[in-house]
Amino acid sequence: MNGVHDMGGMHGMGPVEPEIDEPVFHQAWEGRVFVLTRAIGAWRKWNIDNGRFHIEQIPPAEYLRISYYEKWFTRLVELLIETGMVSRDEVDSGVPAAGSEKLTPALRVAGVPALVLNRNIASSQDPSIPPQFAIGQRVRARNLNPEGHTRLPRYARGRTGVIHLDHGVYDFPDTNAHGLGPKRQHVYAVRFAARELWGEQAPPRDCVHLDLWDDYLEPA
Amino acid sequence: MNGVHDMGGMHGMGPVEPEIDEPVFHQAWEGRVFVLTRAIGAWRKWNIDNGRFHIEQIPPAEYLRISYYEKWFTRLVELLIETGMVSRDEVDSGVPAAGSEKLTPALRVAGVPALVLNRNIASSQDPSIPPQFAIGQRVRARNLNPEGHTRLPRYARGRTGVIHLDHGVYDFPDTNAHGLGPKRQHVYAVRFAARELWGEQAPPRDCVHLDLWDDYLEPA
Amino acid sequence: MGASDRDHQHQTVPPDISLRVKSLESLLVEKGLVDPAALDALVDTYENKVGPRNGARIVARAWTDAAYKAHLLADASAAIAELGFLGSQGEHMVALENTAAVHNIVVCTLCSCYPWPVLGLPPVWYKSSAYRSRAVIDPRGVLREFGLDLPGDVELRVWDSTAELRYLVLPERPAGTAHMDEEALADLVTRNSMIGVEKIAAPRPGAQP
Amino acid sequence: MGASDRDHQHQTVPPDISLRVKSLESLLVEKGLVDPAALDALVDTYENKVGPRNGARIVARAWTDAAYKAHLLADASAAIAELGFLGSQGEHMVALENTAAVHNIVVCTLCSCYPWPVLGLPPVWYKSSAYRSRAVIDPRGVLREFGLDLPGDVELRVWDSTAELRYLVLPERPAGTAHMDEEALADLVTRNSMIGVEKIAAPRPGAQP
Repeated sequence: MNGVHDMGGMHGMGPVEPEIDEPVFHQAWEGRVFVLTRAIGAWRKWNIDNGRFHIEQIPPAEYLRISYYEKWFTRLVELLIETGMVSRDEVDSGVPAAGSEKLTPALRVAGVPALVLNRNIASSQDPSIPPQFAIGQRVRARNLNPEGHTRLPRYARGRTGVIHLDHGVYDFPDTNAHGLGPKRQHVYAVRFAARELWGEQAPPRDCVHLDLWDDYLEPA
Repeated sequence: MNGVHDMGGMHGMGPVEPEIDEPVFHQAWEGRVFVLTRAIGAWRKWNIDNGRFHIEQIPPAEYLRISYYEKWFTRLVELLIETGMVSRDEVDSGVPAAGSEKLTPALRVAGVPALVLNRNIASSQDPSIPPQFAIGQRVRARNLNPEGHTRLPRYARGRTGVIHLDHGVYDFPDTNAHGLGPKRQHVYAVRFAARELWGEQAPPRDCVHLDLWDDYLEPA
Repeated sequence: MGASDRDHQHQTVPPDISLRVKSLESLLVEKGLVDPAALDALVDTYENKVGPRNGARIVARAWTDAAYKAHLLADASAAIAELGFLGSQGEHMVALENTAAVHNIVVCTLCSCYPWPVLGLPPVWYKSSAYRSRAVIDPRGVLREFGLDLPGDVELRVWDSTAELRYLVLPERPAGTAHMDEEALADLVTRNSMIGVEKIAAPRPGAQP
Repeated sequence: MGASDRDHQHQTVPPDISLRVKSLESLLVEKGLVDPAALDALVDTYENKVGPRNGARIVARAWTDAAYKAHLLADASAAIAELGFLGSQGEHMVALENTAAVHNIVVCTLCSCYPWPVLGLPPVWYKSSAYRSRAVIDPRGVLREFGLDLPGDVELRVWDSTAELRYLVLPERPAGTAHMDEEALADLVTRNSMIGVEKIAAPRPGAQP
């Protein structure tokens, strides 16, 4: 979706303000939201693309106003309800519905190191899925404007670049986010000249790389 | 600037919600903000492009949150201060600084009909400023990304269309907003196929027209 | 819907905006920058004198006078000036004719440009992020929300008011109005039809014109 | 600056967010969906065990071991796995070498993807709208705000993490460090240098390594 999350190239967002000696979490609730999301993730009721799409659906004014972990909290609640793990009444009351079964957590302490070290994202060089493009080939990012999830930013659409790296085969977000299957395909680092993206005022030798799937590209 | 005001083509903004029997102003202060802006405008301390740029500079989260006339109020205060007509201290206190001269309003009741009927925006068919493009010519909207004011929306940049109407000669917003002169030039209604703008999922015969200045266009 | 929409639009107004505006007006009056009587006259003008009835008169004239219609479509500014409806934010006009085969709809994606002298000040929905964002990428979806399900074979033309031209849609004259005079026809013309988000319904048989 | 930035980021948190999170955690524990001990262990892991010291060890190794550096640049995932630092949100890694002629900088414009196992969780500025919006269109302006005024003849390469690859910048080894061992070098390596928004300063003469 062409949401406000797709903000690459926007002006008006103000200066970048680094914080000295920043803690991992500024308040305890931020850490709890993060680890609740990870621990519930161990139930494998959704994938990373579902999760990202839920963040993107936060209304734009809200998206820009609230903090990162507030977005995570909003997403966690919505996904818990959507997958039927809890009901909205339970969220509102904070207690399980009468008569609900007590489950056994998917993640125990012993499982924490494996969760942290887990390589959940599958990649492969599966020879049965050949690349559609070759390193060095000129490609154009397609002008796609889906209402659903996509990882093709607006600022690259219609722009021409060069295949720089072939990263192998990955799930395709645009289908994977919506229960339409992983549709695995190659992902490439595509190099775009800054001037191709932003016009003549950009420095002549600078460039931006995006990681783009086969279905986002066409020969140029 | 690539601000959040440039929202053509965004998703996620929700349904359009018409109001039955809507009043011109929902609250009295909205009307006062509107007419204060018009009456102060009679001093001719800024032009329409300055004014629009001030609205665009409202921070994005704020821009999306506040109402139309709240934006007008923010702009009015900023422009009054920027042009030296009032000081921030005067705005905060609501009273003129000690010893300040009392002026004679630029707009009196007798001038109201003329203000409403005024054709403030100059246009002409000035033969000394020839059009750069002809009706029926294929053109591409340039990929410009200025940090200043522009009236070339992001969704049209790099897209190819056809000159549909020549509207004559108008001030150029990108310079006019910043005290760089009117740089008068032709404005055209340029017709873009919906598919050119949004891709193959758009209806095949639909189109979008934008009014674009010579400097926004190049031959295609 | 009206009240809830208004609440929605205004729920985040800081409690003091009304006081802040009053304070600023008082300051500007004290400094001699504005004349309160002129402010009152301006409010009265835009609340009571300028509005979609002006546009409706143009439309009704075009429906009943073929020469005027031709003039309006060829040179809208001149044709509208004839009726005295040119003015601020409607200096340079273009008229767009809706027919059974072609439907025009007007938006301003970058702010909320609108032809004030012929339609008055824009409604909240026209200024909303929803309309501004969607009218160019999903105009048929927007029209459905206004109750207009445009057939696929109708060509839809969107006009994004990015410059100082202002657009007036000349809606289709509804069936069953052959007997009506210009004034009665003007009463049928809705604001939304002149933006292009509605068609004008045929008058109900037996209803007052 | 730190405090004001934090205030700025958090001033709009509803007063009850902390309570709402507590209430949700309590519900999920009661339903047997999460184990509070596992939650505590996860917090401890990300607060104390996973962080930029991991990335710094990779960088120091590459600075002191030419074969490792070649491996890192050719197959970062394998080279990082050797040190035990692959994991969730750092499954597939790419290393980018900064030199006097080429400077790399990493962003995720669409959300805030970040290589957790090697750098820990991202700082607020990395997740900010300002960084995400500007790093691709105005990277040199962003770098200036970090105190790095990149000469015009240096080629700047931005990497927008739009997929499941995660990027680690291998910063330039500063001058005056020839005498230092791998561990002392690791202490010089800053998080920001591994994102590409800073260079690593040469150690002050006489300072503790």
